[in-house]
This record gives sequence, structure tokens and C-alpha cells, in this order.
Amino acid sequence: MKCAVIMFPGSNCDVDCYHACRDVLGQPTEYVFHKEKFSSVDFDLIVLPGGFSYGDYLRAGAIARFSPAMESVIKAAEAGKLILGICNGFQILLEAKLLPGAMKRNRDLKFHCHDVFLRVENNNTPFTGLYKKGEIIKVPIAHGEGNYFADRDTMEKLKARGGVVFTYCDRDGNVTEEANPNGSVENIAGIVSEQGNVLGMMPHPERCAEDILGNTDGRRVFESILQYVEGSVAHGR
Amino acid sequence: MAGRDDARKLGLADYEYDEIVKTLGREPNYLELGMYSVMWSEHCSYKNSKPVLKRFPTSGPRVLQGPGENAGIVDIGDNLAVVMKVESHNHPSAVEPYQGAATGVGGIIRDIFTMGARPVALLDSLRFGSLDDPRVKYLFSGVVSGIADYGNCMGIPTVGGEVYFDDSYRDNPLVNAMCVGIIQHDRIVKGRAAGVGNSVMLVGSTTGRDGMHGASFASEELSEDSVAKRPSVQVGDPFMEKLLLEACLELLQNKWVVGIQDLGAAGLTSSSCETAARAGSGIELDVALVPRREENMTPYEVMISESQERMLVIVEKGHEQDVKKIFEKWDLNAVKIGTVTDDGMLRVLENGTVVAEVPARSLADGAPSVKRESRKPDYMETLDVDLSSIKIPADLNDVLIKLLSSPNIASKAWVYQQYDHTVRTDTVVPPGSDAAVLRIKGTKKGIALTTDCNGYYCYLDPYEGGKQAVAEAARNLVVAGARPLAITDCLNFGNPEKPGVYYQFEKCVDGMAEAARYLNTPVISGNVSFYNETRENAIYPTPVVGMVGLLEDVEKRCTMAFKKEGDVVVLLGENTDELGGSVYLREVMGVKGGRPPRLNLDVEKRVQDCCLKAIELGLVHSAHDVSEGGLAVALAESCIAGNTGFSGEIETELRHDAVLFGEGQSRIIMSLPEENLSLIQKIAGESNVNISVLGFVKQGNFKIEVKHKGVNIGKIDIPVEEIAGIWGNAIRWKVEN
Amino acid sequence: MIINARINVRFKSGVLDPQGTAIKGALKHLGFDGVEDVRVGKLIEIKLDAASKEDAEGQIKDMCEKLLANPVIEDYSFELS
Amino acid sequence: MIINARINVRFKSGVLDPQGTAIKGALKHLGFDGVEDVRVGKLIEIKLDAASKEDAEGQIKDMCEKLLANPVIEDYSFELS
Ligand SMILES: Nc1ncnc2c1ncn2[C@@H]1O[C@H](COP(=O)(O)OP(=O)(O)O)[C@@H](O)[C@H]1O
Ligand SMILES: [Mg+2]
Repeated sequence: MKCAVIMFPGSNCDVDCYHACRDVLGQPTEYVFHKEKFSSVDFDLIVLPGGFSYGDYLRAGAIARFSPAMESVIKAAEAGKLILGICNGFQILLEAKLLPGAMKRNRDLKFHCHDVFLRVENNNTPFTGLYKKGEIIKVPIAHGEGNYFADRDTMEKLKARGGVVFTYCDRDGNVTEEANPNGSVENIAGIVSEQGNVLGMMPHPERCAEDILGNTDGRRVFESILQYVEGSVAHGR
Repeated sequence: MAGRDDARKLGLADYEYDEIVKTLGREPNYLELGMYSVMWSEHCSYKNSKPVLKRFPTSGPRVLQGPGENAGIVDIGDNLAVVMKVESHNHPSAVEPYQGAATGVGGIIRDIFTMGARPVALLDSLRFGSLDDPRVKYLFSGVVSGIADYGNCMGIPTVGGEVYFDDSYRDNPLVNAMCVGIIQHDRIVKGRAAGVGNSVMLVGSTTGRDGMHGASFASEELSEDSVAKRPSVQVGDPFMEKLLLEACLELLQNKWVVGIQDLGAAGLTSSSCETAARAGSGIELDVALVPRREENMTPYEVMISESQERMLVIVEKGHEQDVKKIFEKWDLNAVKIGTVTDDGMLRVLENGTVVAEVPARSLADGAPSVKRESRKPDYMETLDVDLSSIKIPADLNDVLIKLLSSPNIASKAWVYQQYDHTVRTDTVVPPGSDAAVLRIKGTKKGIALTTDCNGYYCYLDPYEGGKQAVAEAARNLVVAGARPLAITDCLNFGNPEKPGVYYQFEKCVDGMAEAARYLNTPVISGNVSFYNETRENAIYPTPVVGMVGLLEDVEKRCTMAFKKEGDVVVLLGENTDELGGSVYLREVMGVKGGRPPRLNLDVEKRVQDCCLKAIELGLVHSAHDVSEGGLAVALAESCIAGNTGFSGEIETELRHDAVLFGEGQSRIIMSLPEENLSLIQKIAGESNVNISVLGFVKQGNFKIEVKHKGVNIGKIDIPVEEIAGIWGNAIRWKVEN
Repeated sequence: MIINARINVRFKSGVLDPQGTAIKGALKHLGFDGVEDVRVGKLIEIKLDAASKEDAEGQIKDMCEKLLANPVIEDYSFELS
Repeated sequence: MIINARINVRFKSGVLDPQGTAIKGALKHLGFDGVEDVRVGKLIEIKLDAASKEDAEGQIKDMCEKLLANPVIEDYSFELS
């Protein structure tokens, strides 16, 4: 599986995603600088990493979405390639309209860095195939603007098609107000596009993919992708 | 020409003015005088502290760079080294907490990547007044979010620090930021302007009028008109700094880079004269070439502006375009503003006309140092407390609850959860334990980091307090399984012109120096911040110690959390009857005074060595040092961290409040499987360290009984869930109500 | 000609404004009991060299739609001078 | 009576405005070459129940000084309606 990690100015989880793809997963991985374009045949997985592209000035992700690399990302998405946006990457995907909705500042206006529990709402995606539906996993968050918003209409459609992939829950899996760290509509932590090939999530699976980090719950996001891609190759898709 | 009156207005003493005239052989002009005034301010020149700082041990087999450069460097093997430095941003934060703290973080990060190192961690050591004061809440929240927003945006995890609350810091909070970087030995760069004819380039942000006279501002007492001195506060741009970091690290891969220096306090003046002085060369620059963001700036303003996110780069002649190319990639400015000369002068031109010309070395290092008078302050004569008159409370549960809800002991999660501490995926022990541990990818190694200082101890006894700060920092690394390597320090004191303050300063340094020598942790970098006082009062002497330790095998790291039911809990070291300086005596009993606990360095060293050995042999499941709040609090913290209970018993001849809540030094609690007990006892015996069994890790309550000759004289018994809630939420509750 | 544009970007009604809510709470806490609602938006001031006022208007509108406001959650308005 | 206040909080001139700089860059990148300067401030809209317009004016001023603006780096202005 060929992986790309896009480096926007201000990205800072680019090194972590690169490490997860290359060292943890053992797959060939390249950085793509935001000023470069690429062809959608070059990669199987394109990761938009976390960080503060353009300082998160104006709105998180708002300026980054105009970069040349994003033009290629949009084409790759149309071509069905897998796109994984984590944290700031998710915000960029929203601004680029590859995913519906928008992000606001956390309800309490504070940056939150701690573990949260997530319920896997949809395991029928290329990104979550190795989880069980309804499984509860622990993944760290680190963001100040993870307060997901979509209007009622959009929400209805999103839910109807199984677009909600992860929700914030408590350790027993209850999706409660207290378990919502940032005020997201219906505790949304991650969503997938209609075609199923673009996933955005605020929590950081790359930060819990190795034993030494004390938690490997996030590793299966990457392993699911790998399995899916290798499966697709095997089936000649 | 500028005369004595101008000099005085700029904060220069008459003898300093005379010295300038002598050096130049003429009267300075106003620009020259302005440059002298910032460079010879306490903040830049260390004129009040230099002779005393010489008392620190600064060398050792692992020291690759001691004090004098932008940051210190210590070897950790495998061709790798740790670069570190701490710096204060106290006065700016008192006026504009958010930007003041943010730009403090920005400044310290630049000090690290200036050396060519990749910054990998931040720590912050903070002091505020009481959280009952609304203005303190404002300062506290503002400082924390300023640090968070800057560090988080940079993608450098903030992995540790400390926060204390005491009235002495009410008007003058302390905001000290520490940054740690990793570098390969052969990549170390220095701030030197060598090679006649080489180009001096300014890179990064544009220059504006912000932050004029920041260095002087840091070198005087805070007063009402401090607020009026607004231009001294800068606005930070962490995004710009992130680009600058990446661009500089890319630049520094090249052999044709001669030197690099960040523009901190005193801006272009300090960076140019310091790089020239270090290399024994001179620099000629033209202010007209400096990219600006404001119109009509005078040479004076350009030379002393403290606009953030700028660096001075010295490159071999002919490589200017190469520099520009790298910076363009990152959408940054890079402009040649001058050249290296051989005449030792800093020559400032404006459109080709000389507007200032002074010897670089005299600016950088020429401030006449002052020998300040030092006298033991009167208050120290009246600190004695008659302990026999203090009745031991009957309800010890209540005492424990009061201690755990004191913001000085309560969990600091409200603070560090606003900091991204997991970015870079190296944080293997996150904040919340005694020291943070980072792995170093590509090796088996890890480094442990901490900052420590008990200002109240230093107030009660500056010498013991200084010693204790170093010892506690080392102890915090040791319980994490690391061998302490080196110190960076931030010495925060009041007005050094007052003999009592100077006494505190000297004694703290002496105490720190002695401990540093004994524990083999040389001081490799640091910062002095004087004038931390307002008309009414000075801060407690607060010499913050930042320390780094090395784990040869990061898998051997240890945390303070009790991990396994049935584990036996032991105490290394000895209980004492000391109560002076304790949080218990001051905050629960309302008694200020007493002597802080004594520290015997020989005992300390043996306890630390024994603990480290036990951890390295893999014998223990947890280790935690006893500090604020004493043994009972330390045990409770290990319970809370491990979400488990404890049941134990102590037989003693001493006052039982001293045993439970006294802060006697050189004590560590460890939990271990019972089958390892005899081995640990043997190791302790060989190291001549006292070891005693305190009890067992056990589900349910936190329970401890103190007995004298078998008779129960005091008891704590309380559900861990209850104390966890109190300890965990105390600060949040105070700030948000 | 140089045109100064003053753009206001606000959350759409119906979109909860976390900053506004926080400021309202803080103001009440400070004793401003009469505060009934607080909304926080952005003020963006642009100095633009344009051919004419109409040209400027068109450009600013364009900027708002492309970048300055996110139509999913925000409305904008502007004045030129 | 209900008063609507519209408060603008801006960085003082001379204070670096990183957001403004970044937005200016982005607008240029999008082809808006005429953009000469961008400054970003806050727009705070407050609905206030006050005894009179004068009372409201006093209160809003107070709020700005106590909470909404930091005089060290920011200026404010407001309109009531
Ligand atoms: N300002 C801060 N920033 C980051 N972490 C902090 C801060 N203050 C405290 N911590 C973390 O909270 C934990 C407890 O701190 P402290 O009580 O000072 O520990 P100790 O007494 O062992 O020195 C440590 O892990 C420390 O790093
Ligand atoms: Mg400790």
C-alpha cells in the first residue's frame, strides 16, 4: 500500500502519521508538500495530518484547502482513493467540502488533550473493518476546535447513510452529554463520505498505535485500511 | 550626542555612562546609548548575578556546551545530545497574560532550534497569587491558554511543569518556560559571526515597533505605569515560528551556514553584537535593509525592536541565494542586511551613512558587574515556631482532604490537559507522574524531564531551599527510572539592590551549587530574573530547576501509580519530625514559619541510587517521591493514579502529624511484588538506606494507621474514589467558580 | 482607488456560539445582569486597491464567499468606504 | 429597554496581527491582487436590558474595559441601536 502524508504549512502530526504508516504499518510512505500536485494513481492512501495549517487563522482548515496539493486530494477522492483526515486534516476536509458540516471552537473554549472513549458506529468502511460494530475504544484527542456542527437536514442524511463512524461515549459505551468533550452535534467524533472513501476524525489513532504508548486501540484504523487496500488489489478492484 | 541625563532616563547609572564614554573615547549618540541601555540592562547583561553564577558547577564528562551559548547541551550517547534552556517571561505575563506567556514560549523554542536541535518537549513552571482573587484567575487562565496556544500550534508537546499559588506572587506571577531539543553531535551550530566578508541575513518575520525596551522592562520593578508601557508586550505568531523552525532546521543542514542566533530581548542589537563578540569579529549592517511592517521607523526603533519570530543568520559569502531559496519554500523573508568585519565593531548604517559604531564586545560583555550588598533579611530571625504548642487535629481524614484540595497539591490536570502533550508520539510517561518520559525513536533510550522548586522553603531558608530544589528534581527523575544528567535553571528573585534579596539569591545559588555538585548534575544553561516585586512585596525567592535524566532502556521506565493489588509498599529513607515549611503547617494549621526540612545530600544520594537500582533491575511496579503534603499525600497520589486502595500501618516514636504530613526529605515510596521484598531489602542494606514496609496495595479505601508501641495514635480511612474526586477537581472548581 | 472594506462575519442564527455563551456567563458573573444575549463574530478590515466601488464590491463579495465566511455556519455583511 | 450594542475590538495599530497577515496571503494567492492590508478583529454583539441609552453606554464601556478588550494591545469602539 502506497501512502502519502500531506504537509501543509503548520501541520505538525505529519511526522506521526508518517511514522504510523511507514514504521508501524511497514508500508511505503511519502510526504507531499502542499505546493506540489500529485496524480491519484501514485497513492492508495492519502493522510491529511493534524496540526495548525496556516495557524488555524480565520477558521481551522480554511486556508489550507486552497493549496495545490488539495486539488490533487480532491481528484484522488473523486477517483475513489482512500483519504484519511485526522484532526486538522478533518477540518480541512470539511472546508474543502469533501465531508459535510463545519467545525467550531470547543464548547468550553479550551484545548482538550486527553483520552476519550469512542463507539464504533459503522465498521463497514475501509477504515474500520477490523473493529466490531458498537465496540468501545480509547483514543486520545488534542484539539481546540472539534465542535462538529451540521444542520438538521444534513444530520438526517448523514445518519441515514451510516455516515457517522465514531461517537464520543463513556467507558461503558453510553453516548452522553458528559462524554462529549467539545460540544459536537450528537457526539460526533468521525464521519465518512457518501462514497465511503473519505474519513475525517478528530481523535488521533496514530497516537495510540504502539505498545510503548500504552494503548494500541488506534492501530486497527491503519490495519483496516491496509486490509481493505490489499483486498481490493486481490479482487482486482 | 547624548549625555548623562539621557543615560539616566534610559536606566543607565552614571558610572555606566562614564564607562561607555571611556570605551568609545567620546560621548555616545542617542542610538548608541539606547543600544547600551538595553544590552547593559540586567536582563541582557547579568551584571548583578554574573559573579555569583560562577559558583555553579558547569562542566562534566557529558557536557558538550555549558552556559554562554543560546542553550546548554548534554551528551546522551549514540551520537545524540539533549539541548535545553529555561527562560522567564514574568513581567510581560503580568501585563498581558496570554501574549506574555505565549511569546515566552516562542522565545525559548527559538533558543533551542538556534543550536540546530529539533525541539521535542516544553515544560512550564508557574507561580500565581491565591485563586480566590479574580485577577489571579484571569492571569492564571490567560497564561495557561497562552502557553497552550503557542506550544500546541508548534507541535511541541508540553510534557511537564509545576504550578504554585501563594500571595507573594499575586502582583508578580512567574512564568518560566523550558524547552528541550535533541540533536546529533555533528549538527551542533553556534551563534557566531565568523569569517570576514560573510553575509549577515535577517530571516523570518518583519520588524515593527512592538516590544520596544522589553529587556529594560524585565529589569525593573512592576508598578502602575507598567501597564502604560504597553509596547513592551508583543503578539506571538506561532504559525510563523513553526515555519521558521522548519526553515532553519533545513538551512542548518548546510555546511556554509556559519552561525545563527535568535532575536530575543534587545532584538537586532543583541543578536548582532553577541554573534560578533563570540567570534571576536565585527558586524556592519544597514537598518534600511530590514523588512518592516511599520512606516517611518527610526534606526533606534529598528535596532531595539523585539518583534518576535526573527533570526539572524551568518552564511558564507555567495550563499545568500541558497538561503533565500530555502526560506521562500516556507514563504518566509530572508534578507541580507550586513557583513562580517574584522574590526570588532558593531557598525550600524542607515542608507549607507554610519549612525552608530561601538565595539561589539563592550556592548555584549562590557557591562560593569556590580557587587551587591548581601545581608540576611530580618524576617529570617523570626521564623521559629514552637511545635509543642500546636495541637494535632483529631480528624486526620479531614486534614488529608484539606491537603488534597489545596491547589498546591491538587491535580494539575486542568492545566496540562490544555497542552498537547502527546503530539510527536514520544511521550511514554505523560504529565501527572513525577517526571515525564519521552522515548527517542530509533534508539532504546528515553529521557526524563522535570522542573522543581519550592519557593516557600527558599524563603524560610534560601540555602536549604536551593539544595532541596536540585535534590527534588533529581529525585523526580530517579523515580521515573532515569539517571539525572544536567540542570537548566531560572532564578527568579526580587530587587537585587536590596541586601536581603541579594542574600536570598546568593544563598539559593550556593545551596543549588552544592547539591548539583554532589548529585553530578552540572548547570548547563539558565536565566536570571530579578526585580520580581511590586511596591508592597517581593516574591519568594524561586530558583526553578529544570532537569533532564537519561534512561538507557526506556522500557524500564517507572511511574507513581500503584499497579497491582497485593503489592507490598515500602518506604526508602526515614521519617522525621519536621513540620516547618509544610503545606500542612501553613495551609491547614495556619502557621507560617518554621525551618524547612533539612536535606542531607549523602543520604539523598544513597536513597536515589538505591531506588534507581531497584527500578533498573525491574523489581518494582511503582515509585514516587514524598514531597508537598508528606507521606500521606504521596501514598494517596499513588492510589489515585492507580485507581486502587492501600492499607498500611506505621509504628513510630514521632509526632504522628509529622510522620503523615511532614515533608522530611529523601523519602521514596515504592510498590513491588512481595517476592521481591527481600531482594530490595538487601539492596537497601548494601546502600545503607533505611527501608520499611508501610503496607499493601488493596482495593477499596486509602487506609493508614499510625501506632506508638502498638497503640493506635492516629488513623486515616477514606474511600479512594472520594479523594480522587476532590484532588482531581480542586483547581477546576476554584478557577471556574 | 483605495477602498476600505469592513466585513462582519457572524454565526447563522440557530448555530450555537460557544464564545458568545462564555462571554455572556463572564459578564453576568461581573454583575452585568441586564445582558440578555452575546454573539461573537469576526471583524475583517480590508484595504483594497480596486478599479471602482462596484469592482471592490464584487471582489469583497467574492472573498467572503470563497474564503472569509463558511456558509455552513456563517453569514456575512460588509460596508465599503 | 432593550439595547443592541455592536462592539468592535481591534489590535492597536503597530501591534502585529498574525491572522490578518495570513488571510492577506491567502487572498493574494486566490488572485485578489489589489489587497493591500488585512486586519482581523472581533465583532461582539450584545443585547442588553438597560434603564436608558446612557445607562447602556456606560455599561458597555465598562464591559469593554473590564473584559472584552485588553487595553494593553487592543482598542475598542461601539455603536448602540
Ligand atoms: N504547569 C504545568 N504544566 C504541565 N504539567 C504540569 C504543570 N504543573 C504540574 N504539572 C504536572 O503535574 C504533575 C504533578 O506536578 P507536581 O505536583 O509539581 O509534581 P512533583 O511534586 O512530583 O514535582 C507532574 O507530572 C507535572 O509535570
Ligand atoms: Mg514528585
